[in-house]
Amino acid sequence: MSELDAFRTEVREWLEANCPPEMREPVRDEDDICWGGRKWVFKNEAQKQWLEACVSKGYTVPDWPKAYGGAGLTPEQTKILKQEMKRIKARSPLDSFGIWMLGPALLQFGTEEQKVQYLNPIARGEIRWCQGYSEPGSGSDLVSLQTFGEDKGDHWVVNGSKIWTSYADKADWIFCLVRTDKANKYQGITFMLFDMESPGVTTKPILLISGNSPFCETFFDDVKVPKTQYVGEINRGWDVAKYLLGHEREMISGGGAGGDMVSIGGAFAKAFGKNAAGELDDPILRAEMAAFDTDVFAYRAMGERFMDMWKTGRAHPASSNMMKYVGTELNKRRHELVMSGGGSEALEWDSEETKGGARARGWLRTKANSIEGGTSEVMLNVIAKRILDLPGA
Amino acid sequence: MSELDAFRTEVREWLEANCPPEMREPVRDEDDICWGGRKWVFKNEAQKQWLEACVSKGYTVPDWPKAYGGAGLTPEQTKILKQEMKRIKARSPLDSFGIWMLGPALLQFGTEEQKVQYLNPIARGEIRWCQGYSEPGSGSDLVSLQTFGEDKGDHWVVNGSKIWTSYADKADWIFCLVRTDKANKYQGITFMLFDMESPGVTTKPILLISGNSPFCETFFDDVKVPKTQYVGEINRGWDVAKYLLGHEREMISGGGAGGDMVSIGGAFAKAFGKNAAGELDDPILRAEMAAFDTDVFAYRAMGERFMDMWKTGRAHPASSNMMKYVGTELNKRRHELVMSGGGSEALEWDSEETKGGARARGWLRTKANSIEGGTSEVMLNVIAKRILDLPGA
Amino acid sequence: MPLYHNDDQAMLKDSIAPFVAEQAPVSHLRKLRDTADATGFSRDLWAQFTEMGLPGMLVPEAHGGLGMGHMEAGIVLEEIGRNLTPSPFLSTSVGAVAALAKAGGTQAGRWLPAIASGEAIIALAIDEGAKHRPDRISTTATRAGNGFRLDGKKSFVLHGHVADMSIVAAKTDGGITLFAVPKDAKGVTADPRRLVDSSLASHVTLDGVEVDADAVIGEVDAGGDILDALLAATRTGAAAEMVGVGQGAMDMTVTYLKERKQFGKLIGEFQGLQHRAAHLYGEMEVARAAVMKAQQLLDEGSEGAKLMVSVAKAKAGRAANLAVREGVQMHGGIGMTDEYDIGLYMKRDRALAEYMGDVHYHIDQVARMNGY
Amino acid sequence: MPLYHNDDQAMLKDSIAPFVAEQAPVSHLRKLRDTADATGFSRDLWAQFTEMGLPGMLVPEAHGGLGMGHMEAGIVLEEIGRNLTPSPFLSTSVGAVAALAKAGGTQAGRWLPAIASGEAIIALAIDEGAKHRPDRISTTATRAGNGFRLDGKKSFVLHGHVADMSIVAAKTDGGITLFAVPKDAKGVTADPRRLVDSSLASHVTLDGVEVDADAVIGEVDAGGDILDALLAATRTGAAAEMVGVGQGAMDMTVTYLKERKQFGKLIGEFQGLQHRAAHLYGEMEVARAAVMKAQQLLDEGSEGAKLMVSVAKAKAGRAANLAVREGVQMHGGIGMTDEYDIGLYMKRDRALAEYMGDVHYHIDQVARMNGY
Repeated sequence: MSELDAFRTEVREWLEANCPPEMREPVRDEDDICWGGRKWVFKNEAQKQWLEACVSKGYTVPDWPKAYGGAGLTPEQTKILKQEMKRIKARSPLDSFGIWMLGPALLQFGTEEQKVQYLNPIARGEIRWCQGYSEPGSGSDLVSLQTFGEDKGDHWVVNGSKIWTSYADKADWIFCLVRTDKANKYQGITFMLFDMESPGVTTKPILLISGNSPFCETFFDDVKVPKTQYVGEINRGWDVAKYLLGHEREMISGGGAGGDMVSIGGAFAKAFGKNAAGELDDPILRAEMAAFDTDVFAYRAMGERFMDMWKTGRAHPASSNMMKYVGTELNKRRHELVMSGGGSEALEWDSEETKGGARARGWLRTKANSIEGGTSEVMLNVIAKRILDLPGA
Repeated sequence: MSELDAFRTEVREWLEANCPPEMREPVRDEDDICWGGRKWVFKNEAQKQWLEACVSKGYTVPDWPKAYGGAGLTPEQTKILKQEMKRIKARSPLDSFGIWMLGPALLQFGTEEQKVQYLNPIARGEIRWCQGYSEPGSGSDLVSLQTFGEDKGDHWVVNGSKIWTSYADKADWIFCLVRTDKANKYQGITFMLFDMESPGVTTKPILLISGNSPFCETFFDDVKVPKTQYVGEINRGWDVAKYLLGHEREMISGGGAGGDMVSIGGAFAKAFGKNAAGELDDPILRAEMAAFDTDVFAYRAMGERFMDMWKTGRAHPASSNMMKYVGTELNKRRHELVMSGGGSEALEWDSEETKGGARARGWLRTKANSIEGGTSEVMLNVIAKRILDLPGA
Repeated sequence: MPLYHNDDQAMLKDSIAPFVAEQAPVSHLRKLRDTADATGFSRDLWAQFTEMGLPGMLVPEAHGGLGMGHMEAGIVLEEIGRNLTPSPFLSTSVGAVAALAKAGGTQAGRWLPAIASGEAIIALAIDEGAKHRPDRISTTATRAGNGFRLDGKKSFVLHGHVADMSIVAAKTDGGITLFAVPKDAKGVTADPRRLVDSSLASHVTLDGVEVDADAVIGEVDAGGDILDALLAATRTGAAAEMVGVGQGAMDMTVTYLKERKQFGKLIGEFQGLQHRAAHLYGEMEVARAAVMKAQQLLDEGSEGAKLMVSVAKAKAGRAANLAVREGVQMHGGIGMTDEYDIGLYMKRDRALAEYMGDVHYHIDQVARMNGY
Repeated sequence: MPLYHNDDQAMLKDSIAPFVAEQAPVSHLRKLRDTADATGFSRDLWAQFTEMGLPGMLVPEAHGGLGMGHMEAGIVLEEIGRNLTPSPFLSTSVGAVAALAKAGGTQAGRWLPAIASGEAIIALAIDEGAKHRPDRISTTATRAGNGFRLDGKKSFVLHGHVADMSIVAAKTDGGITLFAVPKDAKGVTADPRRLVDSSLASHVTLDGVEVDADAVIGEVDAGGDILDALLAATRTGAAAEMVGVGQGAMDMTVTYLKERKQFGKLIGEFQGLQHRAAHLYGEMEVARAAVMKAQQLLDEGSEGAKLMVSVAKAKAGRAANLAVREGVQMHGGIGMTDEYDIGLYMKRDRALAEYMGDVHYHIDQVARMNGY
C-alpha cells in the first residue's frame, strides 16, 4: 500500500501546485465546462492553464497509455487521482465525447496507427468529436438506420441525416454509423470517422423544451469518406456501437456513483424552515424527499458496487442497462422534487434571480435522460432478455 | 320530487319498524353475513327476522320485478332505499352470488319460465349459488376452459374440474361454463345450471395464504345435466359470461362507491398519538396514509360518477374494468397501510387480542382482489383495447 | 345531482370546446410566446370570451352575469387546459368572482358587473413566498386616516402587472382582511416574471399603499371566509384546468402510439406501453371525477367541499403530472423538442400544479381535515 | 474495500448456500408450522449451524468465535431469507453479539463464548408498543439492594419464551441501560405469539425483576451506544435477510414466468410483465448494494454507518415488499394458495419489514440524520 500512498502524496502536491483556485469552484453552468477542439475559446486563463497542466501529465485521460496521451495509470492510481481531485473540488480539465466514447472504442477496436493518430489529439483537447447514431426514423430501433455510404472503391459517398448529434455545430469530427450493406441489417453498418468540415456536411441545432440547443440535426449530402476512416471492420460497425452503448450507459449511470451523498431534503431544509420537531416544514414534501434520499443513497452504493464489479469483470454485461434505467429515472424524480422545493420561484424562466430559469431548464433537460442513450423501455427489454432470460424478450 | 320524498318517509318508517337493532351493528366478520340456502343455519333470530322482513317486501332484490321476488323499484327508489339502509347502518339482509351474478344474467338472457323458476328462490335466500368459471389450466385465459359436456340427446354428461368456485362446498346449485363444442373456441361454451347434489359432483376446499378456505376445487365426474338447464343459447355461453364479468367488476369496484369517506389516517391517529402540530406521530407513514386517503376520496367520487353514468347508459362498457383495476389496487394498498399502522401487533396470527389475526388475514385476502374476476393485467389489456383503441391490444 | 354533465352542461361543452380549439389552440400560445407578448394573454380573445358571456359565468345575475356554477366554469377551464390557452379567466372570473360574490357590499357592486362585461381583469395577491402558505400572511394593513395602509410583498400574482384591480390578503388587528387595490394605487409595483409556461406572474410590492376604508372586501378582520371561498374556487378551477392539460397530453400521446413505428411495429402494440397508457387513463378518470365532485359540492354550498377541493387539486396534480411525464417519455426524442407540443403541456402542468397549493400542500390538508 | 464478495466471502457463500438449501428449505418451515412447533426453530438445525461455527461468526476470536464481520453474517442471513429458515441467528448471533462485543465486561465474558458454542439463545427485548420506538423506552430500572429492579412491558421479542438470556433496554436515572436478564429471573413472563410468518415472538412482562449490578451490559446510563450497536447490527441483518427473501421470491417468480402459459404464450413473453420483472430486478440490485454498503461501513467502524443502515433497512424493505407483491400477483390464483411457497415469502417479508423499524421509521431517520 505504501506505493499507492506515495502516489497519493505526489498527486496531492501536484494538484496543489497546478490546479488554479478558479478551477476549484463548483461548475455553475454549461459555460464553465471545457470542451476543447479547433474552435475552442478558453473562458479564462485558469481554464487554459488547468487543461495544459493536465495534458502535460496525461491527466485528461489518466488510464490511457502514455503513447496515446494518457498517464498510463493503474485502476488503483486512477481512483486515487479522482479522489484527490474530488477532495479539492477540482473541475474536470476536459469534457469530451472523444474521451468518453470514441476513445474506448478505438482502444478496443482500433489499429495501432489509428490509436496514435486519433487518441493523442483527443487527450490534448485539440479535436472535438460528436456522435452520429440516431436518425429521425430510427430512435430506439437504432439498427434500422438509413444513412448510406455508397462504395466508390477507395472511398464512400455518404448521404442521409442524423439527429440528436450533441454539439455537432461545435464539433470538429464525427464518429458515425453508416449503412454500407442494405441487404444485411445488423452486419451492414460501418463505424466511420470524418471531418465535420468535409464538403456536404451541414448541421442545424434543435431547440429543446429547455430552451437550449445542445443537439443538432446533421445532414450528409454526398460526403466523401476515405476508406481508411472506420473503426473495427467494414459492415461490423454494429459491434463497435453496441460496445459503446454499454460504455455510454456506464458513463451516464456511473456518473452518480462517485458523487457526494448530497441530501435533497437537507438542501431545502433552510428554505422551508423547520417545525418544532426539527422537521422540514412541509410534511408531505419532506416525506417524498426522504424517500428519494433513501433511494439515492442506496443507488449510490449500487454505483460503487457496479464500478467495482465492472472494472474487475464481475459485472453482468447488461448491468449497465440496469444502472442507466434506475439512475436516469431517479434523476428525473430528483428534478421534480427540486421544482416542488423551489415553488413558484423555480417556475421563473428568465429572471436574473433564478439565473435565467436554471432550475426549470435543468428539470426539463432531465426528461431526456431516460430517452437518450437508450430509452428506459429499451433498458427494461434488455434486462428482461439478457439478465432475466425471459422468453421472447 | 314529492313522490320520492313520500317513498323515503315510507321506507324510513318501515326500516325503523322492521330492522332489528342487532342488524344495525357493523359486520364484524364472515359469520355476520347471511348467505341463505338449503343448508343455511341462521346465526341468530335477528338475522332470520331481518331476512324474512326484507323478503316479504321484495327488498333483498329491490329493483327486480315483483314477479321474480323483487320490489319493482325504480332506480331512484332503489337509491333511496340504499341511502336509508345506510343511514341506519342496516346490514345487508342477504348476500348471494345468485343476486349479484346469476340474477342479472337471467334477467338479461333467461326465458320467462327460467326467471320465475330461478329468481324467486334466489330473492328469498332459499337456494345458494356458486360460480364455475376458472379451471386449473385456464386462469386469465378463461375461454381456454376444458370442462366438457358431451351431448347425449336430452342431457349432457359433464366431465372436468373447476377452481376458485367460491363456497362451492356450501352452495346448492352452480352456474357453470362448460365446453359443448371443441371445434369452436368462443362459440363452443354453454352456460349451464345444475344442482351441486347431482351424482358425480365433489368439492375440495382450497386453503389460502390467509388460512381461510372460501374457495374450492370442484370436480365433475359424469354429471348429468338436463338440456333445459342452460342460459342464453347452447354454445353461446361466452356471451353470458362476458356480460356477467362486466357485472362482477362493477360489483367488485362499485363496492367502495357507496362506502363512507373513512380516512385511514384518521382511524390510526389515536393509536399513534399526535405531535405538537396535531400530526399523526409517524411522519412518513402519515404522508403515505394522507396520499392514500386522497386517492381513495377521489376514487369514491369516481365510484359515484361511474354508478351514475352506468345506470343511465352513459358509461363506456369497459369502464367497469377500469373501476375494478383502480379499486382493487387501492384496496391492496390500504391493507398494506393497515398492516404498517398495526405494527407488530398486526403480525399476530391467532391471538385473541387480534381476533385471530384478523388484520393479517384480511391483508393477505386482499391480494386476491387483483386476480379474481379478471386480473389487473387483463383489465389493463381491456382498457388499452376497448377504451384507448390501441393497436394489437 | 348525478355526477355527470346534464343536458345544459353538455350543450355548453359542445359550444365551448370547438370555440376554444379554433380560436385559441396551442398555436395561439406559441404566437404570444414567440412575440414576447407583454400582457400575458390576448385581449382580442378576451373580447371573444366576453361576447360569449364567459367572464361573467359565475357572476350573479343581479350583477349582470350568468349566475352559473363551478361545474360550468370547469367546462371552460378544461378546454382552456386542453388548448393551453393563456387567459385571465381563472383568476378573474373564478377566484375573484367567488370572493366578491361571497363578500357582497361596495366592492362586489363595483367589480362584479365590470368582470361580467369583460372590462375588468382581476389579480389574486395571496402568496408571499415561493410556496403557497395562505395561513401565514405577513402583509399588514394598518389603519391610517380614513382607511388603511398596506405594506408587504406578494408573489406568483398572475396578471398582476395588467390587472385593473388586485385582491390583496393582509393581516389586520383581529384577523385577515381582503382589500381591493386598484391598478393605479400609489406604492404598488408589479414586477412581472415570465414563467416556464410563458405566462406572466408578478412579484408585487406594497409600499405604504393607502386605500380607503371601502376598499375592504367584506368586513374588516373577517376576510378568512372570503379568502377560503376565493381559494376553494381557484383551486377547483386550477384542478379542472389540469384535467384539461392532462387529457390533452394523454390524447396526443395515445394518438402518437398509434402512428409511430419502432422495431417494425406501432409502438402502441407494445404491452409495456399499453399498460402504462391504460393506467394513466384510470388515473385521469379518477382525477376528473374528483374535480367534478368538488365542483358539485361547491355549487351545493356543502360542508364537505373544502376536503374535496383539496382532494381534487392534489389528485388532478398527480394525474396530470403523470400524463405529461408519460407523454414526453412515450414521444421519445421528439417529445424533448420545442417543435412538438407535448413539452408545452409539461410546462403548463407544472405552473398549474404549483398554483394555489401543490400536491404536497393539499395532501397535507387532507390529513389535517381528517384530524391527523 | 471493493463492494463485492472477496474470495473468502465467495467461498463462504458457496458453502452456506447449499447447506441451508439442503438442511432448511421452505419445507423445513412448513414442517415446523404444521406441527405447531412451540420453540420457533429447530434445535437440531441450530446444532448443525454450530458445527459449522455459524453462531459465533461475529464473536471475537478471544471469546471463542470466528471474529468475522457483518458482510459474512449477511451471507448467512441472505440464505436464511431465501429459504425462509426459522432461526435465532439474527437475534443471538448478530444483535446480541454486537451489543455484548461493544460493551465488553462481565456479561460479554459470560455470554459470548456460550453463543459461539451454540449453547445460548439470546432475545432482544427492545420494543414496547406495536411500533419500534427505541428512543422512547419506558421500562424502568431502579436501584434496589445490590442491583436493580426492572419493571415494564416488552413486545415483539423474538425467541423471548425460549431464550437463555434477554437483553433488556431500560431507563435509568441518567440514561438508558442494557441488562442481561437470565431465563429464570423471577418476575419475567414471556407470552409467545404466533406471527403471520409462523415465528414466535413474545410479549414480555417484567414485574419487579431483581437483577444483580453485574447484569448491566456495559456501564449504567451508558447503554445508548450499546443499544445503537445492537440496533445497527440487527437492522442490517434483517435487511440482508430481506434481500434473501426478495431474491427468493423474485427467482421463483421469474421461473414461473418461463413455465406458465396463458393465451397460447408463456406469460414471461408479455412485455407488461417483462418490464415489471426488470424493474423489480433493478430495485433488488439497489437494495443488495445498499445492504452490502451498510455491512461494509459497520465492519469498518465508519461514522457513516448509521445513515447507511437506515437506508439499507428501508430500501430492502421496499424492494422485498415489491418482490413479494409482484410474486403473488404474477403467480395469479395459485399464488394465493397455501400450497405454493410464494405466499410464505410475503408473510416472512412483512415480519422482517416491521422488525427493528419499518420502512417509514427508517426513511424518517434518513431525513433526521440529514438535518430535516
